[in-house]
Amino acid sequence: MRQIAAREGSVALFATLAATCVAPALTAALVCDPSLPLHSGTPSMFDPRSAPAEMILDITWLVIAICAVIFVVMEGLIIWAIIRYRAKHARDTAGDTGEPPQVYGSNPIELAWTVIPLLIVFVLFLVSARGIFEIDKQEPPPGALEVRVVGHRWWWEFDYGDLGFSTAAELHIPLTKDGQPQSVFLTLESADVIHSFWVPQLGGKKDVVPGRTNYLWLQPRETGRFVGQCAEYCGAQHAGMLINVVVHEEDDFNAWVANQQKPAHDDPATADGRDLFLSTACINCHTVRGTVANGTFAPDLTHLMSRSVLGSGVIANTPEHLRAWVWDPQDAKPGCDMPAMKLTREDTDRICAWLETLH
Amino acid sequence: MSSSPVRPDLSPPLSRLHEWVVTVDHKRLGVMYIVTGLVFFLIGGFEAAMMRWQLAWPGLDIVMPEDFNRLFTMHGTTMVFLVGMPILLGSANYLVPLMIGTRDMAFPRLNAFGFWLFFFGGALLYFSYFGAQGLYGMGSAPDVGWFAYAPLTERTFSRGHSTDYWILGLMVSGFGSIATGINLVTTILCMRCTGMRLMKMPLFVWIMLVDAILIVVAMPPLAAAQVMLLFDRSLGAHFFDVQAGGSAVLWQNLFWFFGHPEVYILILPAFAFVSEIIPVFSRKVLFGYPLMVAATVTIGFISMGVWVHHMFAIGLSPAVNTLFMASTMLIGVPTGIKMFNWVATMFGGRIRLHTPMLFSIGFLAQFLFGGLTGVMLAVVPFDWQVSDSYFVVGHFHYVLFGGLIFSIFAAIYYWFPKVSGRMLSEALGKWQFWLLLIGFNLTFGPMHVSGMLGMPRRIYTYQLDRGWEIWNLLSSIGVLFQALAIAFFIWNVIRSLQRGTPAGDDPWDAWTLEWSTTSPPPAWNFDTDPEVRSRRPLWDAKHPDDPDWKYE
Amino acid sequence: MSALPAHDMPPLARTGNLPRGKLGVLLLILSEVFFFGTLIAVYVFYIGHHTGGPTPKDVFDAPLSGPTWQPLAVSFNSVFLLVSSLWIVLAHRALCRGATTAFGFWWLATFACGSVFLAGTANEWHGLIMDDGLWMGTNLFGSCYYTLVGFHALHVTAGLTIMAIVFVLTLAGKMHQRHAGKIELLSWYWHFVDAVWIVVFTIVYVIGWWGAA
Amino acid sequence: MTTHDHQRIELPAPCTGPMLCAFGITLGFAGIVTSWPVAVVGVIFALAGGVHWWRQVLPDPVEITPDITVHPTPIEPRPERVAKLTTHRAHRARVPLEIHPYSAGITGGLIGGLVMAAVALTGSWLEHGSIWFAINVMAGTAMPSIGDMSTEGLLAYDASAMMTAGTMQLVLCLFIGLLYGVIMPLLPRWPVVWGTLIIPAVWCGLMLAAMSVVNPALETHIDWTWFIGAQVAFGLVCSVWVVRAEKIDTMQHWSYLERLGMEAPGVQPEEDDE
Repeated sequence: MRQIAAREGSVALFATLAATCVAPALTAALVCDPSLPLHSGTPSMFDPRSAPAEMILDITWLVIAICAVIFVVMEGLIIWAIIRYRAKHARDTAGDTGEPPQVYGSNPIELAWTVIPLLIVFVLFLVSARGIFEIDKQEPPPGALEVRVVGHRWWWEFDYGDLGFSTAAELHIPLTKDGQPQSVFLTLESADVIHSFWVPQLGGKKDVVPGRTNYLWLQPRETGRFVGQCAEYCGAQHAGMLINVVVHEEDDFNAWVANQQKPAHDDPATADGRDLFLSTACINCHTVRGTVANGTFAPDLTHLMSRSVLGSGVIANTPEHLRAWVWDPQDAKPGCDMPAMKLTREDTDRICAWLETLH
Repeated sequence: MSSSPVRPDLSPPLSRLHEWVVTVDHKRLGVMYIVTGLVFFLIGGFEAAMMRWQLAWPGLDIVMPEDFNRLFTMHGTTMVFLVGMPILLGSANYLVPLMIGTRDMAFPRLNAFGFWLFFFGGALLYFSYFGAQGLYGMGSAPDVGWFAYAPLTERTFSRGHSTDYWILGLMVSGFGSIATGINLVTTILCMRCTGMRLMKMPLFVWIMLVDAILIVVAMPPLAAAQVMLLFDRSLGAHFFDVQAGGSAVLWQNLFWFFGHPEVYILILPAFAFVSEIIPVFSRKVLFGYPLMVAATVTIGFISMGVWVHHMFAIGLSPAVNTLFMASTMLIGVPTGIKMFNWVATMFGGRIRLHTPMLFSIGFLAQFLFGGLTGVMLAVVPFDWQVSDSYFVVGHFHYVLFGGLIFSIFAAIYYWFPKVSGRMLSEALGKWQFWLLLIGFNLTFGPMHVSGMLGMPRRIYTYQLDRGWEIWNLLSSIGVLFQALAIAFFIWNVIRSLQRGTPAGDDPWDAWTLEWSTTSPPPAWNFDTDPEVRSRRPLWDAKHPDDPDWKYE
Repeated sequence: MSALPAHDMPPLARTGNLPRGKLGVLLLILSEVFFFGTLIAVYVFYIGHHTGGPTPKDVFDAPLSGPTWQPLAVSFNSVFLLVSSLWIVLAHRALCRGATTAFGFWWLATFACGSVFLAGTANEWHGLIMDDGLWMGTNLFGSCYYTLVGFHALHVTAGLTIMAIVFVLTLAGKMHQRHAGKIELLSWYWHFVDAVWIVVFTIVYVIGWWGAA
Repeated sequence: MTTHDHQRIELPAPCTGPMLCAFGITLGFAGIVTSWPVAVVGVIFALAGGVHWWRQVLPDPVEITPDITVHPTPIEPRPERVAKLTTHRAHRARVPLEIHPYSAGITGGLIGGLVMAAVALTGSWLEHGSIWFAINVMAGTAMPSIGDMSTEGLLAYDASAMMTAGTMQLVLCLFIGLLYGVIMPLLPRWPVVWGTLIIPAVWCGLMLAAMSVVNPALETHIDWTWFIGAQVAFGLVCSVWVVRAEKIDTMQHWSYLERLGMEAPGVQPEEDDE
């Protein structure tokens, strides 16, 4: 027989345990401790800022607690079994110790460990079922702000139908309406393939399926910027299909809406940039309200500069980035549908100068 | 006439190759399945390593986005269809006839046919790397994800032929799996030796029976769905074409109606391996055999009714979600029963920590974690947060890598002596075990964290401000340990084949019939037809004063 | 194990093994059931979902597609397939008795009826494609229809091919009583193809035609 | 074991057909994405392989008889003893050897459940003047609407809440009763104390900790005295019922032949009453 290093057993056991516990323990420690060195930009489901996300977190804690107890008990039993019932003489197979008692089983014990999991499952089922019906609203709550969200490869369109404008990349919502918490009801549609709308701090994800309309309910608790991204693989730039949600105070939101409702700013100083833009193929895909550009395949640029990001969030909206993007979007977002327009440097500058006036 | 078709007109290496190519021997086919599976395992592992390298830090440019998408598509497809399936079919092929005391499978030629279909199907899939006309010219592997969600797979969004290769390669190897599944069920139900009633079969055989039945019923719906997709792509049909009234959700239903039983098809063999190994190394009979059989059959049945839990986030009605949440949680119960019974088998035993047992314990510890995160994912509200995130990636790697692959290594260390006649090195085996254990947990543990911190799966890079760097870095470092572990394994196999200790017929003092014949077993398996009276025929032979049949 | 003292051992249990050929064919049929089940489920799911014509009503109703009302024509056609199931049973019985000539006769009858059915399907497709302009890509109904009926026809074709080979063997005098078992397995497959047709007929020509109206 | 008088061993002959056929089929499919000549070659291969295969099995399978050159080592009986469970002469058993019948647990659970419901409903009647209150808040575990209800709403009869709470009570009491029936014999001494006090205490503690998630409606309205009282009532009734049931022998320590009902000299295990 092969040798068995005698001490190895216990060490093995502890190491197994340690290794399998390390990840969950680290998780628990890092995620639960508010002082942990997480970035403010971390879209953690443990840091909810919206009613449905809080409800989900409550249920999550319950299921984590149950599973953690089972995990610890079972790993403990495994380790205990190995330590306690290890063959005493390492070199020996069975020669002098003989075989242990052969126990076939025990109906009562087996019945017990069938019934206990059933009980746990039953309770967990009841609680989760309540959660599902609470969170998954199929009808807009009374007074909700309704926004139509359309997933495109690889950017998000936010259509504020009732308010009469459409924007991209950044979803702006108010915290309150007349001082009361404001529900936001998103209608999710896709223009091409399946996407998924996921902003963990505001709620669970909901897939955006072509040929189908889905709904997602949010109710923010705090102002701020919350990030998320497409969570269903949708092609080359799936990773670049980011979501930014900005939750405003009521007044700020109203001001933002009032600005968005205006047509594009018209500044004679940059009129040549505008004319150049309108003479290129840009207008086949982009809309700039108040001009002849009315394409729908790409983001509405009417208030481009009111957004803080470009390319659905892959880069910040700064003048340099804007120039680089117009020069060759494939650099920042390889594979995206916008081609390099093969403009000269001067033309790029002129178009960007005009774009920068679109507040 | 000799048992091997030696062709004297061929040179020795060619003659040997010829022997293997024309063989219908279940043992040779089993070995071919497993070796092919392990080769694909290395390929799939390489693809995974490339992905981890790219993701080690935000904004890296190791591979292009399109190439990354091909990598994860091919990695997933390879690991499920070209690693998990052949290794499970191969081990069933090798062991089932030996365990039930017969000379070969029920349909030996069909068996060879099944293997070659799998083999050429896999080759066809990988040929896409060279032959598929992609958007950018020749050479483009599929990039639609292993579950190939429509309408991304439709011609509009997936040009070229790469997705067709995915369909055809998997369809061909799927036919092979169905053939082998039919063969296995027939073998088990028709070829058992004298005295081996159903409830006297080793649990391995029971589990493989359920597994094979699942293959027979779950693979055809996938083939049907793939045919529809193929018609969409090549004949202009509209099954998944949303513009023409087709449905994107239909593909998901069809795929997961296959896909979830498939998950159990993959994990059941792991149960089968450890159900043989843990008793032998604990020196105790398996605890609660009848309940284990019942749990296996229950898992088989329920696994056909849980597929919607992959689709909790697609906007089905709350009632449907609730229903499938119930069935999904319910399937955790028989799985839990198995877990308890394995641990109870260890209790009161005399446990020997040889490498097979170490890997089995690794399986228990890690599959437990994967199983529990599975229960968590069944809770729909939690699933809404973490489905399609790295949490799910971590979860199923704990099941399929921490569970299945660990149990496969346990099985390799356990049955290698029977197959080759030589022992694998225990020392190298332990190096491999510890390195793999550390590497595995280091890679896949942090994924649960990054998933809960909002990191979706299948992204080729991520933003710097998300706070996911450390977790991804840890994951990527773990790959180094795993690669080292696999290197130890390869070295161990090569070394042991050349100068391993001769194994003898029964190196582990085990109890099932395969250990009563020589190592390696002759082409005819047994000199005389075995007769069994209990689940442990070799126990009866070793302890004639106290045999099992007195009590069963 | 023969080393064991035999006197106090209980008798060996009967294993109750099944005949493998039959089980193998049953399992093949089981997997086919799931294959067709998927196609049928998809067909049912998509009834009435097609955008644009021609609709089932358009192509199956008489005025458009020719002289007969299509379901009636197909029913006529189906009788041949159903009857062939009867002939194959008679053929099998004849072979069991060793009556090879009778076997050959009934076998030919089966083959002929199956062929008539297949010809009927071909004729129907010809009409649909040429007169009604319905093909796979025309609309969702076309996709579902040709896939489902086509796969059934493919199975009929496979059955007929094997039957033709058996018939040639019969003419060559190579079919004997001891092959009755294999012929029975073939007849099971044929019954299955028949049974699938009954479902397909109900779905496509009754529910599909009526439901999509 | 004699090896010379073995029966004639026949094995299927090796055969190229399956491999050729599989290769042909794969090429045939590959033709769809490459070009039609590939498919034609594939079909030719598949047919050739198929014919070869058919000729191997029809009309009768071709078989070979291997030369038997190696033999396994015969298995020798082991001298070492097999340890026995010290508690009983039978070393192999499905333990324990005597159990309360499971039916006792089930009936105990149902009766306990009725008593528990009676206590809870009494409490609800005394405190709130309506038995429906307790039922409605219990249903709050699974029904989101309960949490939004006013106190008046909770006092009124609600059919779906009644259904939900009734199902919950039935399932839970059945499971827990069965569990009581199963674990009573395993508990150290005074099983009734365990069943009445310790288990309900643990259960109530868990509920206390998790109530805000498990049932927020109940947490808002709970009266702990009556809640605990109901749990204890269940535990008392159920455990007393189970313990009073006579234990039955599982027959596991009987030998196979005894269980078969056979009696013959030499088959009875020797009596060694320790």
